[in-house]
Amino acid sequence: MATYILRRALGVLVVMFAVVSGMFLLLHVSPVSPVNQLAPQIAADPVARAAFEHAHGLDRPLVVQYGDYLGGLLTGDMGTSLYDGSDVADQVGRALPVSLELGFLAALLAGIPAVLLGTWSALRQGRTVDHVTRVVTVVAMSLPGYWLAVLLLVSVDDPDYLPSAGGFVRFAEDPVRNVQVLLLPALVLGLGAFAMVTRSLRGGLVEAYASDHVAFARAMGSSRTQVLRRVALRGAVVPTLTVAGVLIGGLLSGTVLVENVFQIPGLGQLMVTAFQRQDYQLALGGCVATAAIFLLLNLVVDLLYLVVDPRTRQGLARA
Amino acid sequence: MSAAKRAMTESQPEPQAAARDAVLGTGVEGEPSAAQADSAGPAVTLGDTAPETDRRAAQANGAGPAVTVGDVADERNHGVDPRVAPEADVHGAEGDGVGEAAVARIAAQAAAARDAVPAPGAGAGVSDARAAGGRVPVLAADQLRRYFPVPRQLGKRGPVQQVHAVEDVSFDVAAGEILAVVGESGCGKSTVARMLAGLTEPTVGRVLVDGAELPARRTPEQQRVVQLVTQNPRAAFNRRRGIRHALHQPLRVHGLAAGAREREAAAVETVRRVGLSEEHLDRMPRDLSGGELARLVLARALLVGPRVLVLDEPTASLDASVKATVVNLLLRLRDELGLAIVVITHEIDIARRLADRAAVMYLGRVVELGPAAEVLHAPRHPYARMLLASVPRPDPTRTGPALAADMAADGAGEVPSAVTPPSGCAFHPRCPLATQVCAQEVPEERMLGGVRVMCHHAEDAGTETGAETAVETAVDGSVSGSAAAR
Amino acid sequence: MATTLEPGAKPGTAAPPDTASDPSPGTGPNPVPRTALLRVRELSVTYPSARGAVPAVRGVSFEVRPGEVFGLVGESGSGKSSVCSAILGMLPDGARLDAEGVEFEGRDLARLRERELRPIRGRRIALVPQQPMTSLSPTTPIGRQLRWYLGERLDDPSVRETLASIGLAAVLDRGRDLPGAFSGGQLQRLVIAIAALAHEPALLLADEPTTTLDATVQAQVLKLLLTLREQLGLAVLYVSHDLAVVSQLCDRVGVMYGGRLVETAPVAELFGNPRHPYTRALISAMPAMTPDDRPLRPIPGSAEGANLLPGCPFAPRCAERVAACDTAMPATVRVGRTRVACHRVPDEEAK
Amino acid sequence: MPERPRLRARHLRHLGVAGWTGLVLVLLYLLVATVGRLHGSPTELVTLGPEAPSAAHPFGTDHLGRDLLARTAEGAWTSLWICLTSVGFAVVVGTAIGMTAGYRYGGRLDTLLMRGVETVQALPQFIFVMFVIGLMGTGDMHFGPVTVGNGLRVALAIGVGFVPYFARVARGATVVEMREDYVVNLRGLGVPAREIVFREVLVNVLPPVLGQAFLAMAIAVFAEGGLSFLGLGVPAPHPTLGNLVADAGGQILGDAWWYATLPGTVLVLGILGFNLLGEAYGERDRNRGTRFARSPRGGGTPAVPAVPPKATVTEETT
Repeated sequence: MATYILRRALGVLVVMFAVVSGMFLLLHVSPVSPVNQLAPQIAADPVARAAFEHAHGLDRPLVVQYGDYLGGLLTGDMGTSLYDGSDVADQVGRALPVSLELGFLAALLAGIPAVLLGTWSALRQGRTVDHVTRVVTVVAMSLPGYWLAVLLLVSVDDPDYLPSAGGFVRFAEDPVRNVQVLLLPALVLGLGAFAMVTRSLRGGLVEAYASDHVAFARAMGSSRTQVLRRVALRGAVVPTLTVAGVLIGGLLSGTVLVENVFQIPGLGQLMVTAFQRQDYQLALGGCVATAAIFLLLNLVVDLLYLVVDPRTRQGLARA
Repeated sequence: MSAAKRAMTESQPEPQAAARDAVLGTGVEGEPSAAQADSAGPAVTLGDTAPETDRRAAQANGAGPAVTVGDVADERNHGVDPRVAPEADVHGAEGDGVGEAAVARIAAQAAAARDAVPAPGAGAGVSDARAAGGRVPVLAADQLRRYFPVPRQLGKRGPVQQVHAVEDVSFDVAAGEILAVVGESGCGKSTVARMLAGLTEPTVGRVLVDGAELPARRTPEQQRVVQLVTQNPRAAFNRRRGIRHALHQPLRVHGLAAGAREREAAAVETVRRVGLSEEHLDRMPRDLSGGELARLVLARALLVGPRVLVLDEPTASLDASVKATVVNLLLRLRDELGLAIVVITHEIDIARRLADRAAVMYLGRVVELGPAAEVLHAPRHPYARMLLASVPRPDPTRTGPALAADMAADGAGEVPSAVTPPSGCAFHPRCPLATQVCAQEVPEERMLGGVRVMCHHAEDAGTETGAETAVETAVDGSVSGSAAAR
Repeated sequence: MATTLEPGAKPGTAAPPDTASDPSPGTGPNPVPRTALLRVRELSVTYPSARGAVPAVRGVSFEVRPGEVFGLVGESGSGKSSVCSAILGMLPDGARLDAEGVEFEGRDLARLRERELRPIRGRRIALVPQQPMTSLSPTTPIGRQLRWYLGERLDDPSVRETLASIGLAAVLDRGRDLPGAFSGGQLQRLVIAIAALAHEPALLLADEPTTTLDATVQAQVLKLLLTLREQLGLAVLYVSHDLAVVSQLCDRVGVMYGGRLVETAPVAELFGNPRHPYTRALISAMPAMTPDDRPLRPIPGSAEGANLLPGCPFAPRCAERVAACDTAMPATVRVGRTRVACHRVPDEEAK
Repeated sequence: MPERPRLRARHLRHLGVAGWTGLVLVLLYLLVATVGRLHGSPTELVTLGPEAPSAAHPFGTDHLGRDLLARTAEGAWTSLWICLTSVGFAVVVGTAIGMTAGYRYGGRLDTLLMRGVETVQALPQFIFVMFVIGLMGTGDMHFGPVTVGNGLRVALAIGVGFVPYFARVARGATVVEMREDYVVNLRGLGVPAREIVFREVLVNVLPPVLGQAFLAMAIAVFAEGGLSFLGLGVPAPHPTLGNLVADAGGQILGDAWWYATLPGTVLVLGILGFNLLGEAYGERDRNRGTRFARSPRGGGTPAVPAVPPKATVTEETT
């Protein structure tokens, strides 16, 4: 068990390494040089350009730069922005908690109603609730968050209770205001996740209810709640865990767009701004951080599998 | 390999002749047409000795197996109505919708297929058998073993364990003979089937056809020689492909028919041979019943002109009333085509019906092998007896169902794991006759009146003759017990 | 529902329940009380499908007496398993159940609601399912599941002793393992033990409990069923497609075809003197019932669509068919201790 | 062949409510795209400022006075084109990778391919695409004589992001299929591996892949819109549904409700349509020929209603 976790964690590190390498290489072989974009005057003058590149270590062999970057990452140094010379790690460190909080809030807002609705519609399979749930979730899955956000910006703007854009306040400064600010974005962000969890939970439950062991439990006179608690729910969580990878990805992607609309200084906005300014060092830092979170959360999901479905512990082979 | 001794039931035709007849395309049906003589002739005159020439001759005749349109027309002229389902009269070779053309064609295919096998010389044991008994084995399994690595548990260390799926299995089958391999699930019988068909590579051991080894990785030509029919006919066809596609495909792949029309003709003919009509070709597998699919799987296997059919549980998934159809069909195919057939089954009733010879497997080993009349009616090995005793018999004056459960030591009815098989004789933990030696030494094979038995106590365990009595005796001691239980 | 399918026949009147006039079921070990434990009358089950309602069970009547093993035999699609589900009130959603009555211990199960059925399930009628490998939750250790179903009885030494006596000591010792770690035979015995021991029900519904098992394991399971019947006085409704098994286990047998119960008889009677052509054909298609020198006699044609025929479901495949077979559903008549639904039988008996 | 029409009719019948709705929505999307194109030029300034919908301009005009219906239509075409290209690319490449890996299941090639795929997947898809597009910039690119337009690059970037997804689906399906009996039978018959994989297994792997493709189309429309919204997609003068919505958001005009609403509604039509089609397809594929065995005479009555499905299945398989 412990060795398995260790092996998985090691695997995550390897993939992380591959991702960083891939992004770094892409960045440096890409046809757009940061220097060209950043300082056209300097780029035109070979001497000044060389001096600039030298100052930022860009004239060294790629391998050396790469090694340098990797070494820096290990010590928490992500380099400095070419745009304004700020420290990347510092900026990422400030943006990350904001995004995490937003994501967490969205997951919460999505998860709780999803569990209730998913269970309810599975128990009332084929009835009105079930049909309504299906329609609602398909529509919810199909509403692009950014569009919804724009609509909300246009329609809802109550600066006292539900401020829509700008005016972000950190949790440490004013928790209530902070949650107020984040509520609308989190709702928009969580909508898709809500739909997906509802559907997968419903599907898993329906499948579990059709299984032989639920039939046997019913034939033994087990009550509805006993069946749900003992046998069905566990079976239903597995498919939900399976879509969790997609869900996490969706939430992380969603933050980019939603933060942008609502002007929340999170990781997403950081990356978009960096790309728009062609501040590649900063963009790279943001991507590395996102990848790390993504892989970490996926690792957690994998380990949850072991808890929920002990068969994976014994059989091991997950095709 | 111990050359299994000849022991055929009386009703069997002389096998060598049957084989020859099959090749000739005569014997089963009346007069061969000129075309048949053409295509089948060289195979006989040249025989095994000059495969080179033979193959050329076969090619000259359109690779032998190709059916000319004339053949089909010929069959039509005989006034056979293709729609007559032959179930009504399955045993009669004539009048059930099968023309001579089909026999000749398949025989010629068989001849061509045999030529694809390397010239003999390797199989000394087989020639021995030929010299000794006159029964010519077509297919021989020679000390087959197959181990599979066990997937390791999470976080467990240590050496990789092995499942001893098949442990030293040897037997042979002659043309026109059916060998039944019986045993319970997990005894390795399906693995044997796959090794015979070249789908699983033996860890050790060889598969021989006509005394020559068939490698595990076979050329398409070699692959045709031994055909495997898997258990579930519904799964045996691609569910998104029509039956016509499924039957044309092997012909196309092996170049056995010149064009689409020839393929269609061959497919139609074979479909009729198994008692169906050409309209079945238009169907999708899901639109057919289990019995129809079972016959179509057989038809597909026959299309490539095999010499050996290996059937894995051919009737297990079928309803009682359909089983009989398939059993009768297999018997007819054996007689008409002189095929060597290996039937893997857990249904003793079916095996008794079909088999000329039978092998009983337990935990990867053949524990008893011999004429079906003895092995499936008066077995000597304690496991074989237990197995037979546990087969429910339709006996309204019943003696209770649990004969076998009584025979085994109390509560020890579990089949041991094939990962760590018991020492000595693998059956000893469940065996009522077991003594100390059973736990220590793997019993040697011994011959008891034409039956090969792997048991230390085979001689002691009742040598009564006569089919039923032995079983009854073996089982008698327990009847009282089970009656008491009731 | 059933009566519309049965023009001119009132089976209820043609063949009165045979308890009254059939005092001794013969082979059963106990003197059987006259009252039936379970009496199914004119049971019909209809499933919805894309092409309209499909009848799976049509007007089936039979009864199971206390302590008796009653076999329900039929090929796939004959409706035998639907009977089983209908008795427990566990038909799939959308299925329609019609019955004059499914009487059990003085109550009509067909009229009870889910809430009222629940205390009967497992307690008075227990089910032995077809698939032992999947009937226990695959993700929960076996010990905990035993606790679910047996509750405090699991600590009862006599229950433990019974479990050990049927070879389940190993299972008790390995309570932390998942069901997947045990063999099919062990699990089936375990499931039977759960069904029989949890509340000591009066009736056990066994829905093809040995279909997936090997011969030697099947023998063990059958023996276990008989032992439990002996020890606990259970009645068993044994559903199977295997005539041979049924012949060894059951006291009386009902043969189903195309949703109809075509023949019901004590087992010796059924094999010794089968009345319905289908029963005869089925018996003569069995390898063990045909002499070795004679070819097997398969039944021509196929059973598909038999449940939709207006007349006798077996008519298209029947060698003894008369004109009436295609149009009218034969009434169920009593001949000796056999009840049979065939147009030809009254003629024969008249001779 | 009389098979064809019957099959197709059956497909339509089995589309179900969800499928029909999806089909109607997609058609509606195409209708708007077509009508709008005929309506006028997407770049011509027809009014002086934003104007509410009217007979002349059914969708109104934007802040520069361009006809929104024409712009929406243009955007709808662009979005559709990008999403078809990207999903098409991903299906082809992903299926090829997935089937190769599945065929070599457990082998080295499998490990290699899947590790590669995993690396691409280590970033959430949208962020991956954003990274690639962000690096490449939004202008046209020239590789010698080949000019890769902006739209194509966006499409390919989205497509690459989808490849792991399809590779996984195809690999999983291939692994399952390769264990099916019919594959064993075909091998036993001597059918070459190439033919088994590309003629027999492929027909069974494609349905689940295509089922996912519909859902992927929805995501692609969504993602393209998102990229354009962020200014990383097709650049400004050329309209896409995404940058139309972004413009509306950027120019928050309290009273120009139509600006944000109408193009967005068309966008939702497309996504919802593809989602519903995907769901209907998946449903049909799941139900197909499993539960209700059809009678041998083709279109007749359902013979054995799957009744207790378990009973039918076991008797067939044990």
